[in-house]
Amino acid sequence: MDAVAPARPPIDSRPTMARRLNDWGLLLGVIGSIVGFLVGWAIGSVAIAYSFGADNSLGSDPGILLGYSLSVVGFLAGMGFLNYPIGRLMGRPKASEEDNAYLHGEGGGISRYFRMTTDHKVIGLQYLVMILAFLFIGGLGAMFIRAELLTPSPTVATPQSYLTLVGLHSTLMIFMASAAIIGPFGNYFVPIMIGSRNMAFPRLEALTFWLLPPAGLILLSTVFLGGFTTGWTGYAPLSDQNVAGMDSYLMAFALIGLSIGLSGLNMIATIITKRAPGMPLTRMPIFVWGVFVTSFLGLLAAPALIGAVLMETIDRSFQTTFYVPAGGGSPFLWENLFWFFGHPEVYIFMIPAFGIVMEMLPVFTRRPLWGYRVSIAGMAGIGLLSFTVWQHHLFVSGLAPSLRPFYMFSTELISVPTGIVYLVALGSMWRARTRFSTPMLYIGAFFFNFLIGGFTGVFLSDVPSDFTLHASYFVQAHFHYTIMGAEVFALMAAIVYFLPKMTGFTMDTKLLKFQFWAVFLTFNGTFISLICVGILGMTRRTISYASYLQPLNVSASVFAFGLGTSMALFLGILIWEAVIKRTRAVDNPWESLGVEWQVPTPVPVFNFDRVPTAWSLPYDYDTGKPATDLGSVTPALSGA
Amino acid sequence: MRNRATAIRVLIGTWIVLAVAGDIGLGLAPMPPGLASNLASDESEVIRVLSMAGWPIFSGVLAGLFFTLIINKFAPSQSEVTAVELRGNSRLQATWIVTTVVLVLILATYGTVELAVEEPGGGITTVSAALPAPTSADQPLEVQVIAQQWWFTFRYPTYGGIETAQLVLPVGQKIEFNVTSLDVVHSFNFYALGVKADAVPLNDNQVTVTPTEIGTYRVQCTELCGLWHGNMAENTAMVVSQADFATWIQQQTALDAPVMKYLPPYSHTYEPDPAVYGH
Amino acid sequence: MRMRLWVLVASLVVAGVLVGFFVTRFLNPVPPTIVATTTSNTVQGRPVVDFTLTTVAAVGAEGEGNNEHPNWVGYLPTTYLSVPAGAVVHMTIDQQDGQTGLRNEYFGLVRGTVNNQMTVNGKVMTALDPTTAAHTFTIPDLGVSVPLEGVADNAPANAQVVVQFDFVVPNTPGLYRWQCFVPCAAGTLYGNGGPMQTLGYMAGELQVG
Amino acid sequence: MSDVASPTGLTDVQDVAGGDHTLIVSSRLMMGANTTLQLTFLFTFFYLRANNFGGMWHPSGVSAPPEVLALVALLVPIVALLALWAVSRAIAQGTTSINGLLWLALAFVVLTGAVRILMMYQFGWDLQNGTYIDISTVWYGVLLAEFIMVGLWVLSLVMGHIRGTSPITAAQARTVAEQWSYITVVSFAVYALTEFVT
Repeated sequence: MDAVAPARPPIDSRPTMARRLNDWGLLLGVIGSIVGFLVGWAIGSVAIAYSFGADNSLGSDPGILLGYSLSVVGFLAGMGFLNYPIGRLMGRPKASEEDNAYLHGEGGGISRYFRMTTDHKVIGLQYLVMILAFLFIGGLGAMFIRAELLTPSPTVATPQSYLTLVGLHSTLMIFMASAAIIGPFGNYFVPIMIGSRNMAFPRLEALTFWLLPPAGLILLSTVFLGGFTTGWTGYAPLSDQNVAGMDSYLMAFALIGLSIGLSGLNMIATIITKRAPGMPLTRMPIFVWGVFVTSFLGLLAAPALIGAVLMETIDRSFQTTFYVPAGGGSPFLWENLFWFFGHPEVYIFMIPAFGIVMEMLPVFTRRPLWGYRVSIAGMAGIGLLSFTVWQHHLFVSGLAPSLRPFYMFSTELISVPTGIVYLVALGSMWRARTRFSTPMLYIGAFFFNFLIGGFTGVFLSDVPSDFTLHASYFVQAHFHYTIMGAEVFALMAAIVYFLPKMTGFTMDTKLLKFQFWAVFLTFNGTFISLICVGILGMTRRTISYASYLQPLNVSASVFAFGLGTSMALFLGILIWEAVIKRTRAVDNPWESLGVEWQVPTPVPVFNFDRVPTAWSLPYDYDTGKPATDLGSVTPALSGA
Repeated sequence: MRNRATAIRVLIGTWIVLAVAGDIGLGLAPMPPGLASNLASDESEVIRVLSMAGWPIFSGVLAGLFFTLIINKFAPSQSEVTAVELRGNSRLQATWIVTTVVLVLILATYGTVELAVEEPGGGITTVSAALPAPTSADQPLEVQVIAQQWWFTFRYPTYGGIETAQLVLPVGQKIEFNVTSLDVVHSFNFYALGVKADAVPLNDNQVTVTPTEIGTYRVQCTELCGLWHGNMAENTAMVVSQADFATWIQQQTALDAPVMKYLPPYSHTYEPDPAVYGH
Repeated sequence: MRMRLWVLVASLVVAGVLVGFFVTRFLNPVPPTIVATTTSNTVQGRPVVDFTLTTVAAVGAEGEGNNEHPNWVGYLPTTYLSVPAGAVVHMTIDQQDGQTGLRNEYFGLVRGTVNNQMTVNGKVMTALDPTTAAHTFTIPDLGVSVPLEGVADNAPANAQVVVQFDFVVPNTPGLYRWQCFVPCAAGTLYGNGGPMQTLGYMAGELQVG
Repeated sequence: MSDVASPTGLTDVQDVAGGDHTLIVSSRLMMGANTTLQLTFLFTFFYLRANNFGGMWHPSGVSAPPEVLALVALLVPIVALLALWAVSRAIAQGTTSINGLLWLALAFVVLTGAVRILMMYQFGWDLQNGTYIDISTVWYGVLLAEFIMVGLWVLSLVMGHIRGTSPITAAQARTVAEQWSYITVVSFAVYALTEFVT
C-alpha cells in the first residue's frame, strides 16, 4: 500500500522508556490534570483563606482558576509536551532522529491517534474527531433549547440552567466553528498542497490541538460549579456577578484563544517558509490562501481576547474594577475588547470555508477556477475590513453615536469582497457541465444559505433597522445562516470530499443524498421561522416569551428536531461507512488534479519522498494537467 | 445554441416577474415594528426600502447561480471558450466590483441620511434637575427608565420625580427616554415604538420618540442580564390620551406619597452610595 | 468488525448515561415546593391561606432547596410556593437578617398588598426607610412588593422582625417568579450575585392553582 | 501560469528545510501578536483614564512605580540587551569564544527578572483603589511574564551552547536579541506612561 520508501531506513521497533511514556501519554495526561487541579485548587483556596479570610474559600475564584491552570499544565506535561523545552533548558542533547520519527508517528499503528504526535495528518484527523464532538454536544444543547421554547414558560429547564444551556451551546459552537475547517483540513492538507513534508513547528501544531480537549472539558465542567448566565459574549459586569461557573467559561475561552493564535502563527510560518521551490505565492491553491489570510486574523485578534479575559479573571479573583462602573471601570471596555476580537473571529470561521469551497468547486465544474487572483483579493479584503467593523455590535449601546455612520459603512463595505466569492462561483460554473456529486450539493446549499445570511446582514448593518432587529432572533437566525448554513455545510462537503483521502474509506452513499436534502430543508425551515420570530420582536436568550409568538416557535422547534435528526444521520453514515463497515474508496474518486490526490493513500508519513519543484495551479481542467508531477509514485489519473 | 438563448430569455423573464411581484408584495405588506410612533414608522420604512432594494438582487443572484448549475444539463453551450476566458475576465470582474461598491455607497448614504433625519438615540448628557412640565407637544417630556435586576421602573422628573413600576405615556407628546441601569447592562426595548436602548450603569442613554397610537404594549429587556432576564418584561406599558395621562399622574403621585421623602433627587445616573455598598 | 461494533455500542451507552445525568441532575432539578396551609375563614368569598417564611443571613443546612451554599443568605424553608387560585394569601415573614439598604429606594414602598400596607411587629406601615431594609418580597407580575425591615445592629442576639401582609392572587392558574430587590449579599454588584441568582435562596416561583 | 518550468532546473529536491528563515519569520509574527496584546492594554489604560467614573481612576495619589527601583529595572535589561546583541554580532562575525558574553547576558537576564519582581513587590498597592492601579499592575505583570519567557529561551540557548549539545546559531542569537529589545522598549513605554500620564 505504501508506495513510498521512507527517506530513512525504518526505525527499530525496540521501544525506549521515552516512547513507552509517550504511548501512555493520554492516561498520564489525565492523571496529571487531576493532580494539577487538586494542587492548584488547594493552593489558591488556602491563599485566599489566608489573605482575605473568606469563609467559603473552597469555592473561591482564585482556587478554581489556579486549579484549572495547573490541571492544563499537568495534562500537557503528562502528554509529554514539556520534555522538549525542559531538555533544551538543561542543554540535553537533541532527540535522535529515530525518536523524532517515532514521535512523528512512524511505525505507530492506531495508537498514534491517542498520543502526542507531530504528524500533521494525524493531527488533522484528531481535529476532525474533536470538532465533530463539539458540534454534536453543542447540537444536543440546541435540541434542549428548542424543546424548552416549545412553550412560553419554563418547562424543560429552570431559568438558571436554561441560561447555562444557552451559554454552553453557543460557546461550544464558537469553539467548534473557529477550527471547523482550518483544524482538520488546514492541518491535514496545507503542507501537502504546498509540497512540504511537515509543518514549520510540529510540536506547536500538536499543542494547538491538545489545548482543545481541556478547553471543552473545562467549559462543560461549569455545570458542577453552578453554571454561568452570560451566554458566549460574557458581558461584564454580569460576569463579575456570576458564581464560580463563570471561571470555566473564562479559562476555556482563554485556552481557545491561545490555540487560535498559535495555530495562526504556525500556519503562516509554514506557508511562508515551507513551500516547495517552484511554488510562488501566486501558485498556491486557493484553500491555502484562505488559511493564510485566516491565520493572520487569528494571530492578531486572539491576543485582544486573551488580554480581556485576563482582566476579567483578575476582576473576579481580586475584586479589581476593570469592568465595574462603581469602581471606575466600564462595561463598554469589555464590549469593545471582546468585539474587537469577536468580529475577526467570525471571519476566522468563514474565510477557510470560502477557501475550501472554491477549492472543491472546479473539481465538480471541470473548469479552471474563474478569477483566481480576484478571489484572493476578495478574501484578503474581508480579512482587512473585519478589523474595522466591531462597533456594529454596539449600535444600541449608547456608545459613540457619532461613529455609527462609519461602522455602518465599513460593515456594508464587507459585502463587496464577499460578493467577489459569488462572482468567482458564477464564473466557474458558467457554461460548465457540473457534476452533481454529493459534495457539490452541499456546496450549492452553501451558496444559497450564505446568500440569505448576507442579505439579513444588510438589515443589521443599517442602524435604523438595527434598532428594531438588534438582539432579536433575527440576529440569531442571521449568524446561524452564516455559521451553520455556510460553514457547517462547507464542513460536511469537505468531509464527504476529503474522507477518501484522509481515511481511504468513502461515505458517499444514496442515503447521504437523502441526508443532504433533509438537512437542507429542515435547516431552512428552522431558521426562516426564527427570522420571522425575530422580526416580530422576540429577543434572544429568554426562557419566557410573549404567547403570540408560540406558533412560530413551535414550527422552529419541530424543524429543529428534524435538523438534529438529519445531522445525527450524517454522523451515523460517517461512522457506519468509514469506521464500522469500511467501504473502500477508489483513488481520487472526484478526479481532482490537486497534488493531495496524487500522493498515495494512506499518505506516507513524510508525504513526499522527494519534493517536486515544478508546480502549477491545480485547476487546469481544460488541459487536464495535474498540479505537479510526482514521477513514478504518481498513480495514473483516471479520466480528466 | 438557439435553445440556450431561449433558456436565458426565460431566465431573465422569470427573474423580472419574480422581482416585480416580490417588490409589489413588499411594498404593500405591513412592515414591523408598525406605525405606533414616528420612530417605529421610520424604522419600518427603512426595513421596507431595504427589502425592496434587496429582493431583486437576491433573487437575481440566486436565479443566476442555479441557472448556471442547471442549464448546461439540457442546453450545453457549443461556443468555444479560450483558456484565458476560462481563467477570468478582468473587465467583468471590475464591473462587478464597481457595481457592488456603488450599491454599498447608496446603501450607506441612505442609512446615514436616515440617521441624520431621525437620530434614534445614544449620547450622554449632563445631570439636570427636575424640569417644568412640557407646554407644547414638541417640547420633550423627559421619562427616565431605570433598569435593575430584574425589573424596569420609571421616573417622571417633570411631575415631582415620582417613580412608577408601570410605563404610561401621553399620545402625540414628544418623549425623551433617559435609560440608565443600577447594576449590570440591560437593554430597554419598547418594540411597538421602535425604541431599543442599552441600559448601562452610570451611563445615560437617550432616545427621543413621539408615540402616535393609543394602546397597551410590551416592554422587555433585550440584553442578557442574569437569572430573570427572560421574565424582565411588562405587558402593561400604555400610550393614553393627554387627559387620561393627567389623571394617571395624579393617582401615581398619591400612591407614591409615602416613599417620596426617601427617593433620591432626580439625576440621569445613580451612583451607589459607597457608605452602604462598598465591595 | 464485531469488536468495532461493540466499541460503538459502549460509547453510545456512555454518552446516554452522561446526557441522562445532565438532564436529571442539572437541567431541571425538581425543587421541593411548600403548599400554603388553608384556613377556614374567607374574605369576600375568597379562601384565605397562610404562609410563614423566614429570612436568614445564612441558610445553613436547613435550606431544603439545595444546601450547597450553607453560608448564603436565603428564605427558609424554600422559595417554591404554591397557593390555590383566587386565594387571599396571608403572609408572615420572620425577618432575622441584618440591615443592608435598598439599591432603588422606590422599593421601600409597600405595593400590591391589601390596602397597600403591611404590619411590622404589629405596627401598620405603608413604606419603609430604605436604609433599614434587609430584603423585599416582590412578585413583579402581580405588582406585589413588600420591603422587609432588617434587624438593627445593636439588637440583641436572635432578635427578629415579624412582617405580615395579605395579597390576592389571580383566579387563573399560572406560574409567577418572585425575588428580592435588595442586593443582600455584599455590594450593589456582587450583592446581586450568588443567592440572588440561584433558585432556592433569594429567587423563587409562586405556583397559582 | 499554465506551463511551468522548474526554477532550479532540478525536477525535485530532498526536502524543504525552513530552518533559520522559519525562526526569523515566526519571531517577527510573535512580535505582531505581542503588539496587539500591548495595544489592548494601551487602549484599556486610556479608556479607563478618560472614563474615570466617580473619580475612581486614580483616587489615591500614589505615583507608580517607585522611582529608583523602576529606573534600575529599566537599566538592567539594557545591559542584557547589549550583551545579547554582542553575542549575535560575534556569531555573525564567526567568533567562536562567546561563552563569557553568554554568561554575562544570562546573568543580567536573571537579574532583570529578580529586579522587576522586587519592584512589583514594592508597589504595595491596594488593587481595589482605582483603575489606574489595576491596569498598571496587570501591565507590569504581563511584562514580567514576557521577560521571564524570553529569559527562559536565553537560558536554553546558553545551556545548549555551553554544554556543546546545540551550539547557538546566528539566527537564534538574532531573534532572541530582537525579542528582548522589543520587550525592553515596551517596558520603557509602559514606565513613561504609568509615571507621567497618571
